[in-house]
Amino acid sequence: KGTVTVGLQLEPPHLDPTSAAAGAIDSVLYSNVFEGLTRFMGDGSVVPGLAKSWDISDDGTEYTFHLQDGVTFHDGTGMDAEDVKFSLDRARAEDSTNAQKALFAGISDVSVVDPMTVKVTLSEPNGSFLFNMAWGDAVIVAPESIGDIKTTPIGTGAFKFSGWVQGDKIELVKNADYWGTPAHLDSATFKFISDPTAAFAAMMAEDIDAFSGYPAPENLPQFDADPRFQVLIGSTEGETILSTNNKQPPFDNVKVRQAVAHAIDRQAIVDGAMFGYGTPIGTHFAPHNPAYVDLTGQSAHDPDMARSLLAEAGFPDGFETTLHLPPPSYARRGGEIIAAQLAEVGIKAEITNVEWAQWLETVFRGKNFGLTIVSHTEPMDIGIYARPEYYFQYDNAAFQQLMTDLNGTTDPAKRTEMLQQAQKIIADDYVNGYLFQLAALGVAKADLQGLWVNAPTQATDLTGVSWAK
Amino acid sequence: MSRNLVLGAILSSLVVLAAVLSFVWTPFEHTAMNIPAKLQIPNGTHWFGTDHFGRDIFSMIMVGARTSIAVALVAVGIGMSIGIPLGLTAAARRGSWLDELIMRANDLVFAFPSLVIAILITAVFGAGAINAIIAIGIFNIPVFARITRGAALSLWEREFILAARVAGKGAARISAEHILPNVANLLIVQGTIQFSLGILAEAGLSYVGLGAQPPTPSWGRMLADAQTMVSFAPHLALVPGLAIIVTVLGLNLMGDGLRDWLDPKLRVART
Amino acid sequence: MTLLSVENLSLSIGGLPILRDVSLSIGPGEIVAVTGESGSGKSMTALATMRLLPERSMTNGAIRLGDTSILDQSEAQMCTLRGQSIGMVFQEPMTALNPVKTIGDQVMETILIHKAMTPVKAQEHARDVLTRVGLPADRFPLTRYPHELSGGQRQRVVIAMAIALRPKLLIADEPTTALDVTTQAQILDLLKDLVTEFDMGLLMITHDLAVVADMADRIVVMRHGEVVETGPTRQLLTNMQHPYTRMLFDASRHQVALPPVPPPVPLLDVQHVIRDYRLPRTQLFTGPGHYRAVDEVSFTLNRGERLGLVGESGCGKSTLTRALLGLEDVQGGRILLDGEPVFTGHKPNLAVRRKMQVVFQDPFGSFNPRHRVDRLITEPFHLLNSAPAGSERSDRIAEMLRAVGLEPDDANKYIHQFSGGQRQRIAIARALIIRPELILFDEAVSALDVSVRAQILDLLAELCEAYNLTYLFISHDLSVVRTVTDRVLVMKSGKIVEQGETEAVFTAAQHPYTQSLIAAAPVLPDPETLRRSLDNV
Amino acid sequence: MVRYTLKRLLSLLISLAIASLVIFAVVEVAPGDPASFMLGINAQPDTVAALRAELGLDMSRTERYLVWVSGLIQGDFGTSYTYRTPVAEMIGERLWVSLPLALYALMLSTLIAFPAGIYAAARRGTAGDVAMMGATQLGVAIPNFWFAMILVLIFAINLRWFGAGGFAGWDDGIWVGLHSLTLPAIALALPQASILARVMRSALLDILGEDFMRTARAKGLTRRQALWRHGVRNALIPVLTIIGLQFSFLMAGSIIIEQVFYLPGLGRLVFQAISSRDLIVVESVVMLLVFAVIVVNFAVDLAYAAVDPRLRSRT
Ligand SMILES: Nc1ncnc2c1ncn2[C@@H]1O[C@H](COP(=O)(O)OP(=O)(O)OP(=O)(O)O)[C@@H](O)[C@H]1O
Ligand SMILES: Nc1ncnc2c1ncn2[C@@H]1O[C@H](COP(=O)(O)OP(=O)(O)OP(=O)(O)O)[C@@H](O)[C@H]1O
Ligand SMILES: [Mg+2]
Ligand SMILES: [Mg+2]
Repeated sequence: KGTVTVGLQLEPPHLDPTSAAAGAIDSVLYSNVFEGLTRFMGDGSVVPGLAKSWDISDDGTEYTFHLQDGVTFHDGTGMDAEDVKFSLDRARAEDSTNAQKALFAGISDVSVVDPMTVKVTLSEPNGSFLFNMAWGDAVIVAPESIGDIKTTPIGTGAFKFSGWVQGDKIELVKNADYWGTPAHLDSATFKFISDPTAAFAAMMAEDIDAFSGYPAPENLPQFDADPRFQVLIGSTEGETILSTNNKQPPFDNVKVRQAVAHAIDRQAIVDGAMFGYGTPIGTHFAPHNPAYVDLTGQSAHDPDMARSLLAEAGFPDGFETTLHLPPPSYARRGGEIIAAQLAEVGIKAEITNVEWAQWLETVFRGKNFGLTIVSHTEPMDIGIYARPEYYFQYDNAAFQQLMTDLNGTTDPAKRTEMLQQAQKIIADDYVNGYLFQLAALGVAKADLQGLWVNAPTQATDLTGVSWAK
Repeated sequence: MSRNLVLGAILSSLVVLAAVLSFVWTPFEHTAMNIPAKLQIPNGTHWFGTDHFGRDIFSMIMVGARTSIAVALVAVGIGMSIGIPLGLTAAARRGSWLDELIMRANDLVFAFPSLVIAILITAVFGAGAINAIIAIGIFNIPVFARITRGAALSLWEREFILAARVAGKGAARISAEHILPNVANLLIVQGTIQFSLGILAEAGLSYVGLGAQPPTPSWGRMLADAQTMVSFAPHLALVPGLAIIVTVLGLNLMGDGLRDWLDPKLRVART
Repeated sequence: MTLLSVENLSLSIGGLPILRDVSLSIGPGEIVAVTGESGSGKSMTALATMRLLPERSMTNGAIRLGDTSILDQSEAQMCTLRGQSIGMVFQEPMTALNPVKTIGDQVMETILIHKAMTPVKAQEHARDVLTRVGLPADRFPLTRYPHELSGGQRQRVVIAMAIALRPKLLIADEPTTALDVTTQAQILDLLKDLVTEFDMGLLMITHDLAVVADMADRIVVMRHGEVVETGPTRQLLTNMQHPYTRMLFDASRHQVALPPVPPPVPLLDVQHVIRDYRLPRTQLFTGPGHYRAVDEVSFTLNRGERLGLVGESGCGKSTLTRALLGLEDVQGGRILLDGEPVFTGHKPNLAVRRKMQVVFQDPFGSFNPRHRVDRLITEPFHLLNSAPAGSERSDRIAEMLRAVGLEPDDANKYIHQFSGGQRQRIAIARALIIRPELILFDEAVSALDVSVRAQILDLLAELCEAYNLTYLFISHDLSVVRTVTDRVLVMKSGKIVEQGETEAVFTAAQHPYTQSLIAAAPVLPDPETLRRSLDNV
Repeated sequence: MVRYTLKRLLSLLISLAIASLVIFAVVEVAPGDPASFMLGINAQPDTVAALRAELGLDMSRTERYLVWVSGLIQGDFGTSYTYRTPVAEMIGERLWVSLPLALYALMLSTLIAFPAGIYAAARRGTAGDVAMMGATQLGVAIPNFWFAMILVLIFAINLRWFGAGGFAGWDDGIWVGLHSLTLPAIALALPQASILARVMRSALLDILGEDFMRTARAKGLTRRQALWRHGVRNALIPVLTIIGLQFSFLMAGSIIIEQVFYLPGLGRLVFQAISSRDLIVVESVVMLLVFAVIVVNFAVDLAYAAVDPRLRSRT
């Protein structure tokens, strides 16, 4: 069998990974169709992509990338340094609509050395530049095909885009002229099934061969018990947190935030909302990262302590607040449980279910909320705590300084130490309620191999996938 | 009284009883979670089992009846209190521009895809019971306006109305004194039917997450929550599903029974 | 030889006895009329013969058609008899035809269902039959739909369907009750001709004794599900044995004596009244069409006078009534009551309305079924500035109920607890309660049985004495108008074509329309003259 | 007739104009911005502004309304904010699912309802009638999404006769497409069929009491012949009204069913568009649905005339 049908929960709005935040675009196209200078591997490491190697100047501000030979776009045109320059310049331009424009903010110049060599100059050293270039938003696109990229994506990957039935599926076929190790599969279909029940049914009925980012953890034991299927449990970069509006009273009082943290029973949430899948966290950091420190004990479930903290803060009878819940089930279910747990210590959280668009408007941009639950899926994103205007509005000058210093530091040991310090600061300040690290849940036919287990970025990399036997 | 009416009344009053009783007593606190005790099948302690948070389903069903009834009742109330006067006015001014305007407006509301509008309304004003009520209620207006007008039009042709006009009574007075009481039966029957449709609509809206918000239990949301667990905990979907079916069935049977009972014309055996 | 014989037929529906020991017979070419008051079981007898009785019916006795015993036939056998051996015509031509099928199809169906002919021949035959009943091919192609025909024409189609296979027996249940007198005369003639032509037996059901006397060879009088008297027409008419039969015939000829007319003082003055109905536009650039229902009508009604208005269905009688009541505006002319217009500006003149009341035709539809009698009859109090209340009100109610021959206790009943005749009395009480100067009777006795009608007419005469009534009596029934009015207007297509003293108009009509109307109306022969003519034979 | 048609057409246009205003107004006040939705939480304000400009969202509401409406008049539905494809194209594609599904469901419901209703009417009061009416009561009471869940459980997961959802497309032949629409069509058809059967039965019972049915019997037709030849066609008028209503409902009301079976239909398109604030898609689809309902009503009126000659001659 040379083909595979993969279920995904969300359908991409369009197919240009460089001009939308939708993870769904990367889920389909990352590494399969589009490639960047560097790329993520399934274990989260960053390896060479279209750049086979690079030289970094001593001051860390000049990156000279040596491109792979013989790379062609799917439309037959060759990929060279001009395309790289075009892609990077386009992303950082004034009128760019790149959703992660910040990734490119440090670039001061991109110049073509020769057709196979590009030099990128940064305004200041950036320890995570190569990491940044592995993002789906930094893939290399060609000027010739940019006009239609939203409907006909032309990349350099091992698969070519072959068709899209909107609302239903996207089809890819093997790229025979691929520069690297060719794909095992001849073709692949991504089917979009947003409804968890439908996902279960489709999987069970074997309408699809695999489901990446399976939305209903409660069904996994059934798949596990069924010899037809295998269940893939890994980690994501998603810290699921009870985001707290640090500027809105009474959450501007650290005691109150601490009370909230102690009111929460993480294990109950992981069990109740995620049916046991997920790793409890005590700070905003991914547990699989070597720099992670386990701080969960600092905010252990202790309702009595929560109540006394509330009393100390001047709320012996608790208070009322709002809890905005976006659509994913971790938020909706987790929210119900948290509301019940908060109610036990006297905090009455009124649940409002919102859609993403509304969440962005009222919570994220309007900052008009008390509490909300959301999973921050960007890798290594502790830096958001250094942005006082960020929606949870945490403003700590010491932390901000720490982050600035971190950016200028390249020594790995130093960096680890600083990162751990950062984790502790935000845990001590109880900025948000830290719940759990989102698990990467996948289901596949038993004889399908080579799928990513972890999800270092949103991607369904099929280049290494094949059928056993 | 027909079999339908009796059976329908029994089923409906069962549901109403559960709803009323829930104010003073439920076997468990309906919001109380007990996650280790989740997904129990029906047993002696939890008569209908527990849900994925370990809440007692029987208690949730009881309180959910409250939500369903309240939403449907108020929605029908909105439909009636606006629709009936509109229908009476249109009939009283039959053939005039006002009649035309009212009926056209009705057609227009009818032409809107109700579910889409309901979703829009909740998108605009936020999900919640109140907005579900408004969304369902708006689409009840033309139903009652039409049925009132239709019945009233034929009444206006009747001689007893002519007699009232000869007695010098104005249109408003005749509508209130003669027309309304004579269309009341029809409206009661339609009311029960709309009521049952309202319950279904509420369930549908809650099912897509636009109805009453947690922790207020709602049968539709219970169904939605249960969806993915049907294959290993079927009672989660069966119980609220049956609750909806029983209620709607009861109301429809009652509507049918009422129609036969209130309208002796239909009871006469036909050759 | 008898064609149909019904012997000791008893019928009960759901345990309730309807017919008891009904016996009658019909020979070929004979017309037998079954008559009697409403509910006496006439229709049930006919339906029993067709075996089309309602569910839960139980029959006893015997019905024989020639040699076949109808009651012993299976349903399948009955289906071959119906339409082939027995045809039936029902009362309501408006609803007896399927509105969505052409008349040709419906007539052909009788033929085809019995597989009597090939479809092509059936079509030809249907054409012939329709022509025979007076619907010639050039004006009435087979492709016409029922709604494109008038009532009389529809009744002809129904007759064509019934006689298409030349059944031996034709049953007609009130075939002309819903029709105008002139149309009625034509249909009756057609039936008579068909009987002679086809040598059919005709079982004709009618409550109209004048029709009975005119048509039938033999008469069967029924009452409460029993045959009370039967015999050849002339013999029965001249020598009625049963008191019920006699009562029936007396009531049909009932005459009342009205008090004399006071000297003329005009009360109602109608001048050149025009009433147009707007019709839906048919063409784009022409204005909306109008239908003139009342056309330049002028007359005066004097105080204490009883004026009649006759005319065929649809000639504009009710429309005129509504205009007189000021319920609708008129498009031309003026209507003055006591010198004041009934309609001013855009609304009725209530001061004038107070002086006028009306009694409608339908004893069932003219009362709100949800109100009690006291509330029903006091509804006109609404017109008074100070309506009587308390004991004054109950006194008035009692007085009125007594005046119309009911009991004061009846005030607490609902309308469904009264018979048709009683309801009409209540309607009169309602009209009288505010002592109006003018009462309009729109077909006030048309829906009533003859005996009840006689009582109501008596009541009218009494009330004329007691209350000095002035009224306009509208009816299509000439004999009734003749006895309760002093003067009469004859209306045709919205126009008054003739008016004058009632007796004068009836004895020497001037206008051809009046003449045809009077000629078409069947009259009950005077028993004396009949007896004499019988003696002469 | 021409005048009547013109008058109707005019009132239709006015209705559509009002509908467009209402839709636009409702959709526009919905909180949420398509641009920020698309760019997600890390987007910088200038990026969002750039995208808003690109999408034409920086125009005033009045301007946007006028652009939209004048586009509609020329048959141009605009370009989707999120998908960046012409809305007309998207709708066209979705119609290839929604329309066949609606027709399929309608056909099923008619095929079930007609015989059931006629059977019950013909055998009024018998055990068969009571059973049939009991079944329809149940059919009306069962929420269709619940029924859909059960169908999937039985026929897709356990028996595996049908796929659990999704739409196979028409490329592999009409049967493949229909096969994939069968379960959704059944789920949609069940309550509709129940309602229709009840309407059919009661309309027929009304007709059975009519004089012309007695006339038909008097001609020698058996009870059943009379029912079929004279009853059914007359009963079609109320039944047609319901069929018209149901069709409109099926076009738009299958959102939930499309969700359960992940069908790429119109309903799901609006649903997605609402959640991603793809306003122009929402507006255009709703407008189209309103238009469809009005047209269907018109068609039903025409169908009345085909059934009932009395209406044909009326102008
Ligand atoms: N379907 C029925 N079920 C029970 N009783 C009935 C039914 N139809 C008629 N009757 C009763 O049978 C009796 C005879 O009715 P029938 O119709 O024969 O009267 P009729 O002499 O034809 O009266 P009319 O002149 O009003 O037509 C009446 O008392 C009536 O109430
Ligand atoms: N609302 C209306 N619109 C149009 N035409 C009407 C309307 N009402 C009555 N007509 C027509 O006006 C004419 C007179 O009607 P009207 O009711 O006055 O007749 P009528 O003499 O009382 O008849 P009947 O004896 O049947 O009661 C009829 O041809 C009728 O069709
Ligand atoms: Mg009769
Ligand atoms: Mg009249």
